[in-house]
Parts: sequence; structure tokens; C-alpha cells
Amino acid sequence: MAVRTYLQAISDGLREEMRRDERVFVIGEDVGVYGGAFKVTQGFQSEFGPWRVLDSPLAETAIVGACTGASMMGMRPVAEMQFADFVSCAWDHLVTVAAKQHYRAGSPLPFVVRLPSGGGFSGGPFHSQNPESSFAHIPGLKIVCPSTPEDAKGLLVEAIRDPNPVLYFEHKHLYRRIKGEVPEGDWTIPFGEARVHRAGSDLTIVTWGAMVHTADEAAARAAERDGTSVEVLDLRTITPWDRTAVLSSVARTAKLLVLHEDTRTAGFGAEIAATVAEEAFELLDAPILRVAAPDTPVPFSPPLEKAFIPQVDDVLRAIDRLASY
Amino acid sequence: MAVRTYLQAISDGLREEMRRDERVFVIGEDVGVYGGAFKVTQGFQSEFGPWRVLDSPLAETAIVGACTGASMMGMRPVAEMQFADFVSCAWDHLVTVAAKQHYRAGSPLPFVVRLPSGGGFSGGPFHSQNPESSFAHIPGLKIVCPSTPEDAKGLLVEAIRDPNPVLYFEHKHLYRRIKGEVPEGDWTIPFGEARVHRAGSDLTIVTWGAMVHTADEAAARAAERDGTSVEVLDLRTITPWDRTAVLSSVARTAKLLVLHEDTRTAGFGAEIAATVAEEAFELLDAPILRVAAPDTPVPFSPPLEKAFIPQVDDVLRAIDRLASY
Amino acid sequence: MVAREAAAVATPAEARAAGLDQEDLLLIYRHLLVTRGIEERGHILYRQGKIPGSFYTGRGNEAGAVGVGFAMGLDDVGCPIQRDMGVHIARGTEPWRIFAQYLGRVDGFARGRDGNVHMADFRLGLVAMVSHLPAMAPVAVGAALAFRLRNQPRVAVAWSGDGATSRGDWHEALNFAGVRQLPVVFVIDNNGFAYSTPNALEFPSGRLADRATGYGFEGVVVDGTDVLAVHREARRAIEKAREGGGPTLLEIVTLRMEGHAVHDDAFYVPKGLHEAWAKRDPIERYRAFLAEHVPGFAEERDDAIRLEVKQLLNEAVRRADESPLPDPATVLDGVYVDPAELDAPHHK
Amino acid sequence: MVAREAAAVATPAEARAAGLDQEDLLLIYRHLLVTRGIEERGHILYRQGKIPGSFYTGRGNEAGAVGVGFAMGLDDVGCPIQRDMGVHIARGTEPWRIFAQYLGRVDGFARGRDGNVHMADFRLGLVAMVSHLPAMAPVAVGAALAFRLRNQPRVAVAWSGDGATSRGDWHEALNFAGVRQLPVVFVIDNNGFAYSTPNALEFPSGRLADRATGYGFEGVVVDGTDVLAVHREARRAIEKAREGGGPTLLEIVTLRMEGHAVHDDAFYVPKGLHEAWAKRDPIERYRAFLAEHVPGFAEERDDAIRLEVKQLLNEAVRRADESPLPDPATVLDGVYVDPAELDAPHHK
Ligand SMILES: Cc1ncc(C[n+]2csc(CCOP(=O)(O)OP(=O)(O)O)c2C)c(N)n1
Ligand SMILES: Cc1ncc(C[n+]2csc(CCOP(=O)(O)OP(=O)(O)O)c2C)c(N)n1
Ligand SMILES: [Mg+2]
Ligand SMILES: [Mg+2]
Repeated sequence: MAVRTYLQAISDGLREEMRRDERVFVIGEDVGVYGGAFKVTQGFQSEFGPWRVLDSPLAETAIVGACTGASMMGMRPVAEMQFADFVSCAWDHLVTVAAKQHYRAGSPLPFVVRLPSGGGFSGGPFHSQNPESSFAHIPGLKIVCPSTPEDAKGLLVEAIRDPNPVLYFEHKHLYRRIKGEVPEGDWTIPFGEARVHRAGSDLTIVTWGAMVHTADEAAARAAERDGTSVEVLDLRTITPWDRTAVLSSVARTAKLLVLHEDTRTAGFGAEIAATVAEEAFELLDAPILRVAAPDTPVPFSPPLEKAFIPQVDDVLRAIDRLASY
Repeated sequence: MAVRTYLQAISDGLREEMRRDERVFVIGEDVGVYGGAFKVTQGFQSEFGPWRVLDSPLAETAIVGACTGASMMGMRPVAEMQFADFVSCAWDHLVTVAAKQHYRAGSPLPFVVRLPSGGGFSGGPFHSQNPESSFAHIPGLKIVCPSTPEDAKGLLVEAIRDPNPVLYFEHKHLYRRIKGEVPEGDWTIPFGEARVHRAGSDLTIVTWGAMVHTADEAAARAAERDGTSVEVLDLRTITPWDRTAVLSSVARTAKLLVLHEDTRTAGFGAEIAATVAEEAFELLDAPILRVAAPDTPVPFSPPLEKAFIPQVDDVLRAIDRLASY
Repeated sequence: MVAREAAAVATPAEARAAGLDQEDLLLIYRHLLVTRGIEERGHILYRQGKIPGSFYTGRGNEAGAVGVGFAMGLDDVGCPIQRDMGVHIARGTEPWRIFAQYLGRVDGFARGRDGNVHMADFRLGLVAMVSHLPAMAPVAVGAALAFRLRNQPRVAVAWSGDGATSRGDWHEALNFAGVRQLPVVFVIDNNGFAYSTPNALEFPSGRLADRATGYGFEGVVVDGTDVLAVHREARRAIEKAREGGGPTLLEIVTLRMEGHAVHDDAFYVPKGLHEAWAKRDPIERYRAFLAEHVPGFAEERDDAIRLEVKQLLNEAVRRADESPLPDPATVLDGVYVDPAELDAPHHK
Repeated sequence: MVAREAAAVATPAEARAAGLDQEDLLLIYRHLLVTRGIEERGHILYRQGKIPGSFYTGRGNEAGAVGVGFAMGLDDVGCPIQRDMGVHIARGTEPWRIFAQYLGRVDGFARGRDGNVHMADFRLGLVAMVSHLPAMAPVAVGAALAFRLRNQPRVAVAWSGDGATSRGDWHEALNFAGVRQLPVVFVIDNNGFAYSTPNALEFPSGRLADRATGYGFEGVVVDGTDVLAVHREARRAIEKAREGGGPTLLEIVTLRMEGHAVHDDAFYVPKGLHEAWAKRDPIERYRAFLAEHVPGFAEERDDAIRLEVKQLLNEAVRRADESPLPDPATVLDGVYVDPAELDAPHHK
């Protein structure tokens, strides 16, 4: 196993799939000569040529629509949104055409949209969003949100091989910050299996993406401070999501905190809380808490952005509330 | 008070506001000569002329974008989507520009988008949807879902006078089916105030739109059958939503059922359930149940559509589960 | 006008030059009759309350649709829309399955999950439209991109109404196809109206086909009541695309002989237009052509074909009606793909 | 080419014919210097780590932006974009507030809620852009519709980059404005690139301005290094729109003298292009024009203006730096509108 950054792991997974399967191609703005805004496809065009690493016009519906059409014809397209935020420009295509085509017409659409998402570096309202919750409400799409290099590679390869449209949210703030061992060669992780990022017994935090690391730090501090034992469960995929893992962790801890970077109201955290409130009512010893961003656009200025994105201290406060309940 | 259909009440409210305030104008596909696909603006063009009742090209972003620009300049546009489903084509504009412009730039955008929504008549996957949950996650938009003629008028007038972008979901299946007394003349209903559609003491159903009538029928049958007393709370507006009313009803009944016509996963029902699971944990005597459509596109064929849209029997089953808990 | 205006096809020799022999000419006639016949029957079934939802026809557009559908090669792919029943027929779609679709039965192409002409037989290279117009245009471009990536001599065809050209998807599709000179043909069924909205309120004056130059390819305008002219122009455009010549924008000036849908009496259409259009019925025009040029047509072939079509449709309705309604227990099936499907033979 | 190619402005007499007296000429010069100066200072502040996020400049596009901004009337409205600092300056935006914006301070136009040039002083008729391009084009059309509905002699201006014209919003905006002949001018800052993507991969060959005919109005191409020619053409287009003549598409052929943003060294730009562009610097070009035509300019006015601008910018940076960072407790403020705001004077 080699130590790779989160970003390198994504690059590796994509490159290896392109070498393995000539149906895989990449399409997006500036993915070619430039190698993508974040350099995930750096060097790809020289290896695979200008058609398999295709610089598109600035037109997200054309990009994702091309994925639908090409995948319908048996290709395995991987689109890059320059920032996840711009997927809003392909919303109609994704929810109207891609998500519903198999149910209506039986055509598999094996494509992936890569979405550099998340905040933490003053990207402002349009370069920091986490739009996974909006799509999680749409039947027919799959949604992936890896938090570690290992998962990033394994889930990307799985996504490319999956016969459905998959939205792959890669958190920009993890790109170069998070390193870890990544299996070399063929390596996939099945969708719908949460990962125990940290085992614990007093309460459960369910989260995904960059917040896994925030939760982990909060859990470490809680343990250090007073021995509170927090389990951190990384969902890894939002659609499908691992209800069994969440319910069985809650069965042990009896307390649940749901944490996400996206805004609170009608965020995907609500679905997790609602499911547990329905299916594990008897097991709960405390209210289900949610820690999430407040209901505003992502603000630009550092003090505001810090107040917006859930911080370790915010999580610690919620841990305390639950622990002392 | 005059007895009006739900559809007439909408027409009345809009016509009266146009007479009262010359800044109000209507824009949409076929709203002019044709009077709109559902005839809500029938006769409007002869009264107000072809510019104040403006037939647009088939271009939802142009329509809603025009509302943003015109409202920024002080007008009070009311757009009609031919079907709520087509608002997906203006998603980017609504969430990226309209929802965020005031937070970022301080410009009020007093406009309304009217959205004929909902199923029940074999409209199929693209003429039956209830997209309010998707928008409920977006800070900056207001969301209205009236269930009675009285509310339909009062909330539409309120929406037109509101200084924010308002999505007004009018349920097509109520248009001509639901009649009721409607106050004549100036009549508004403030946003964020739920309405007790039926008082009860054994359990609370929180719902909105056409499902208010489904809930009411189920409640009537439950009462008749075995005296179970069900409270039906009509949220009327989703953003803002009346947490106080929901929490205080649950404080009395200790049991909650959330019902909506939209699909279940990450629907707005999850937000209500999650909020109650957090804020009223101690008050609950039973799991919070959700009854909603299954996670599929809206199917066309009558037996499938019936299996999709929550029916009185589905609600009754949930009432029984809660009542016997 | 920048776009080229296509001439009429006036003789069988001209049709022959476009690759059509006499059997083809009669087959096209049959397709026209089947197309109209299906929609007429559907209309009756709808009035009888047997078809759920609403009902649309492409009456007046049969020649436009059949003309293009007939010009497509076996491995070509198309995304026809609401007035394009003729494309399905010309490609070989089984009529009984169309009725099953209308009726919401399991043998409809959407297996009851979608209705109307929101359907396609994918094995025939056709893609089921969504309502949102013209959302399938970028999909056709994606199919063309796949062909280009694999160096396959295949072409994609994307239809749009006149009204639908106002939407962003149409622009993104044409621009992308133009930049990459992909093998795709964009067809506009310009029937003068988008629901009640006339051309003049949809786009600025001039022909839509003129926009092609802005996208780096040729625009052609053709009379949609002349099935052979439509066929010739579609064939040219398709073969040009197949040979690497890039896209074409083919504007078919066609008729909407009925309202937008069955509930619409089209009161807003200028007085006399329907009457004028009735005189230009594309099927009557073609029948007259055949009567003039095909020996024995007026005397017997015409009747024989009509009878055959009538029987076909009777049988199709009967068979469709035997198809069961879907089982409500299956409502959840098919939201996601079973991986095994991916390697099914229809998926090339 | 269908679009009209605008001639250069070579003499003060020609500028006078376009409504500019000598004071205007010098004011334009000052605007150009302030525009570039703000971005140069910003760049330094960014390198010093004082500006959060990323940083973009419009170096090379100052003349295009100032030329149009200067041509707008007092009550006109505009939606400038990422290379259009000159529009803000020409309209009278206070530089210190721009620095406060860059620095994420409460006196920035976005009050710290947004950064960069995602800002505008709405009281000057400017609308703050969003990132998503060209999402403000339909907004400008909506403003123009408001003017038309109220019969006000006002015009809206919508900017877009060359790359952004590929998106659907642009098409929907132009088509709608064309159908209704609204008082709006569409400007394209065509600097040859969208990030790393050259024109050739964004749109098929030809000039973007040629697309105007497809939308029912005139296209004009103008050299963006000639501030006076840009001004003259913008003024013509704006006054035409004001008089009911409908939209114009004005393609400004401009330069992107730096990378897409500060992190981008633009390695992908063809060799020699930056050097060639440096020789065509629009500010140098204009300075030479003034030196030739305005008595005393080279001798003293130039230096005096430069000094004045330098002091202005020093003072602006200083004042901006005094503006506080926003209080985190205010993060929730302003998501929704306080109804009282609606009748505030700036909201006309
Ligand atoms: C994006 C979108 N908006 C609105 C509609 C509703 N609608 C259905 S058909 C139609 C008119 C379409 O006109 P045109 O494209 O000319 O096709 P035609 O029906 O005339 O063949 C409209 C507005 C739609 N289907 N899609
Ligand atoms: C809808 C959308 N997609 C992607 C981006 C990311 N992006 C920012 S600027 C840019 C290039 C824009 O090119 P152009 O329109 O030519 O403007 P320029 O930057 O050259 O002035 C891109 C792709 C965006 N802002 N909006
Ligand atoms: Mg039409
Ligand atoms: Mg550019």
C-alpha cells in the first residue's frame, strides 16, 4: 500500500479505470490541457488523448446530458463539475432525465459526475456548497461522499462500474490535507456500507465527508477530557445509506448525533434522525441532535464562514449535551 | 363570503392584486390568450393587456429570471409554471440567484412563482410531482402549499406582497374538486401559521396540500370506527413552518404522524420528524411515523399511481399503529 | 434567410435518386397510415375513457416524422418527441405495444410507469422522451459523442418543437455538437405553435434554421407536407454526419392539425388556418403523388394497404387490451438497475 | 461575418461626435487607472495573505469595461461580471468599499457574505453577479422588461464572457429579449479563453456577435483595446435600445493579460500571446492617444492624474482596512427581507 493524498487517490482510481476499460472517458471544463481546476486529471490528456479527456464548453447540461447519451450507448463517462456548486445548472437534466430513465424506459445509465464540494477556505456562496442533500431526495441517483483516500479510490472505482448515475462528492478541503494508505490496483468498496471510523459506546455520531474528521477530533477531545466514548460512523454513501449500521450503533449507544456540513433544514441529517425516531424509538435515551450549518448561503468572510461550518467545538457541545442527558 | 373553488380562489386573489397594484404582472407559457393551462388567468389578458399578462417563450429560466430582474426594479411579478414539474428547469436560477441575492447583495426580490403540482389523475412522472421538499432545503425561498380555497386566496395575496421570492404550490387535484367559502376583497394569511384542520386528542397528523383532505378523511373514519381522535394540522406554509403549532399539538397528543404526497426519503416530512425528535423527545409516547410516497418517479398507470400516492387506507393503517402503541 | 430551402420532390425519379424504390414508396405510405391510424384509434380510446391522463397526436406531422425515421440507418439512434409517432412506426415499433403504452399496461414500453408517447423501443435505437422539452437534445449529442469516440459510422437524431428551441438545453446541445462536429442531426418540427403560443411570440422573426450558422453548421428548411422531400433532406443530413461532415439543423415546416392535446380546441388559432391546413394534409398529398406515379395504386394497392393497416390496428388494439395492468406491488421495481442488465444484448 | 465590425476612434473629433468632451476623455483615463490600480493593489494584498479565497483581475479588459460603463445613462442598470471592474469604477463605485469587499469586511458591498468582484453598488444601478455564468443575463432582461412595462426610458446591460455564452441561460435571455424587443444590450467580453479553454473549443468558428441575427437584432464587434470605440458602440446600442430599437449584441474583442485567477500561470496560452498582448495594452494605447491629442497631457496632466489615483488608492486601502470583519453572531442576518426595506429609496 502506498501513502496517497485524498486527491491522488481519486486520480489513481480514475486513471486505473481508464486504463482497464476503454469505455471510460472524462468530460468537463478544463479537464484536458489544464488537468482540471484541482488537477485531478493532470497528465490524463497526454496519456489518453483529447477525446477521452475532453474539454467541454462551459455548459453543465451539455456535459451531463452527454454522459446520459454516451452511457446509454454503452460508454462509461465520468464528468467533472468544476465545482460541485455548478451542478445546479444540470439539476433538471439529472432529476428529470437521468434519475428517471431507467424506471420509465429501462435504460441503464452508467455514468459518474465528480463534484468537488465543501467549504473551509473562503470560497464563498458558490464555491463551497455541499449539495448532496438536494439530490438525496431524488430516487434514481446514487450519492457518494468519501472521507479518506482509501474510500475515495474504492468508491470512485465502484461508482464507475455501477450501472446507475452516480454523484461522487469529493471534498475539496480534504484534497491535499488528508493522506493515508491506499490499496494499489483493483480496489472497490460496495455502496451502502458505513464504516466505523472510531468505535465508541456512549453515543453515536453519524456523518460523512469532511465532517468525519471534525467528528473524530471532537471525539478524541471528549475521550481525553472526561473519557466519553464516542462512536463515529462514516456513512460513505448517502444513497444508498446504511440504516442497519446506524440502527445497530444506536442500539448500543442509545444516543445519536447527526452531523453534516450542509445546511440544517431538510438536510439529509433530517432523514437519518427521522428514520431513527421511527425505527429505534424504544432504544433512545436522549433526543436526537443535529449539528449542521445554519440556514444561510455559505458566507465568504472567515469569521462568518467559521460560524457557518460546524466546528469541533460545536460538536463537542452537542456531545456534552447528549452525554449529560 | 362567496363559495369558490380552489382554482377560482387563486384566480380571484391574483386578479384583485393586479387591480390593486399596478406593479403586479403575470408571466408564463400560455397565460395570455389561452388563460393558462388550467385557466387560472382566463380573461386576464383582456382586462390587463398583453404586457401585464405576458405569454413567454417556452423557457423557464427566462421566465423566473425575468421575475428576479423585474422585481429587483420594483415590480411584483407572478410567474406561472405550466406544471410545477417544469420548475426544475429554473432550479439553478432560483437557488443560485434568487434565493441568495438578498443575503449577498441586499436586494429584495418580491416575486411569486405559481406551481400547479401534485398527482392523482395519471399525469405520469412529469406532470404530477410535488417538488416543495427540494426547495425547502434552500435558504432564501419561501414555500406555500394551500389546501383550501380560503387559504389559497389569502396565502397568494400574502405571497404577492411578501418581499421575498415565494414558491406557491397549488395542488391541481384540488382545483375544481374543493370548494369553500372565501372572504371577498382584501384577505391575507400570514406565513408560518399552521391551521388546525380538525381538532383531536389521541394523535397528531401534520400535513399540507392535498394530503390535508386525505388525512381528514382518514381521521373521520378512525373517529367513526372506534372513536380515535385525530388532530389534523395543516402547515399551509413549509418555509417558514410553524414549529410551535406542531410541538404544542404533540405536547397534547404525544403521538405524531407526518404525511406528504412527495416521496419519502429526505422529503420535508423528515425535517418535521427530526425537529420533533430533537425538541419534544420527552413528550413522545410512540415512534414518529411518516406516510409518504415511495422513492420512485410518479408512475402513470392507475394501479401504480394509487400505490404511489398515499391513500386514506395507508393513513388509517398508520393511525392504527400509533393508536395502539 | 441563410438556411437552404429544400425543393419539393415531384417525381419518382427524384425519389429514386434519394434511394427509394417503388416498394419503399409504398412502405412509406403504409407507415403514414399506421401513424395516423394509431393516433386516431388512440383518440377514440381516450374519448371512451380507456386511456388515462391526457392525449396528444401528431396529426399533420406524419410526413415529417416518417420522412426522417425512414432515412435513418439501422444502427442510428433517435430521440423523437410528442408529434413524432411516425418515427416510431418507420423504425418498426409494434403498434400493439404503443396501445399498451397508451392504456398503461405492462406491455407498454414504459410498463405503465409512463404514458402517452413518452416511450420508445430502445432495441430499435429509439430513446424515450421526457416531458421537459427539449431535454433529450443533449442526450442525442451524448450518443453522437459515443459514436465519435468509438469511430462508429452511426448518427444520432434529436427532435425538438419550435417552442422548445427557446430553452437553454437546445442551445447547449447545438453548440457542443457544433464545436466537436459530432454526427448528429437536429430536427425541428415547426408546426407554428407551442401550445397556444404562435411562432411570433416564441422567437424573433426569421427561420429557426438560420440559427445553424451560429453553431457552425448548415440549416435546411423543408416542407413537412412533402414526405419525400423530408426524407431526401434527412438522408442527406444523416449521411453527411455519418461521413464526418458534422451536424445539420433541419427545420420541418409542418402542421398541427389538431389542438395541443385532446382537451384543447385551439380557439386561438387564426381563423381559417385549420381549413387551409386540412387542404394540405400530408397524407392526402402523398396519396395523390402515388396515384399519379405508381401504376395500379389508385385502383387497388391503396385499398389493399388501407385494409391491411385497418386489420393490423384492430389486432393491435385487441392484443394491447389483453395486456394486464401493472401489479401495484411492483411500484418500486426498476428505480435502480440490476447490474446484470448492463450486459443485456440491447445495450450496445 | 454578419455582424458589423466597428471602426476605431482615431481623433478627438470622433470622440466628440460620440458625446465626449476633453474632460470626459481625461475622466475615462482616470477610470482606467483606478480600475487597474484597484486590481493591482488587490493582487498585492492577496499575495500578502490579506484577501481570503481566490483573486481574479480583468487586466486587459479595462477599456472594454470602462467604455461601456461610461456610456450608460444615470438610470440605466447593469450586471457586470468578473473582468468588469471598470464598469463599477465608471459608474462611480467607491474604491475603498471594493477593498473592503476583497478583504471580507462589513463595508464591502456583500458585508462579508460574498467576496471578490461578486459585488455591486445597487444605488448606482449595478447588480451583484453570482459565480454561475451567465446567470445574470436573464436578470438584466427582467430589468429591461420592468422598464418596458413602466414605459421608462431606461436600459439594462448584461455582460457575459465568451465561455459563458455556451450556457443555456444566455440563449434564453437573448431569445426572450429578441422576441419582445426589450431595452437591453448584451455585451460579450471575448478575451479568447474560458479559463484554459480557447475559443475554438467553446463555440464553432466565426464571431459570437454573428449569433445576434438569430435572435432578431444586430451584432457588433469592437476592438476592446480601443476604449473610445467601445464607448461609441456601447452608446449607440444603449441609445438605440432606449428609443425602442431593441437589443444589440456587442462583442468586445479583449485581452486576458493574466491567468484565469492568481493561481493560474496560463501555461496553456500559445507562446508569445502574452507578449503580443502586452504590446496592445489598452491603457497604454489610450495614453498614447491622449498624449497625441490633449495639449499638456504628456507634460503634466498624466502625472497629476496618476498621483491623484495613487493617493486615492492609498487612502482607499487604508480606509478599507479600518472596516471591521463581520461579527459571527450576524451570520443568520439577511437571508430573508425585512418588509420595511422594500420601500427604501434605493429600491426603485
Ligand atoms: C420545459 C418545459 N416547459 C413546459 C412544458 C409544457 N409544454 C408541453 S408541450 C408545450 C408546447 C411545446 O411546443 P413545441 O416545442 O412547439 O412543440 P409542439 O407541441 O408544438 O409540437 C409546452 C409548453 C414542457 N413540456 N417542457
Ligand atoms: C455555470 C458555471 N460553470 C463553471 C464556472 C467556473 N468558471 C468560472 S470562470 C470560468 C471561465 C469563464 O470564461 P468566460 O466566460 O470566457 O469568462 P472569462 O473568465 O474569460 O472572463 C469558469 C469555467 C462558472 N463560473 N459557472
Ligand atoms: Mg410547435
Ligand atoms: Mg473569456
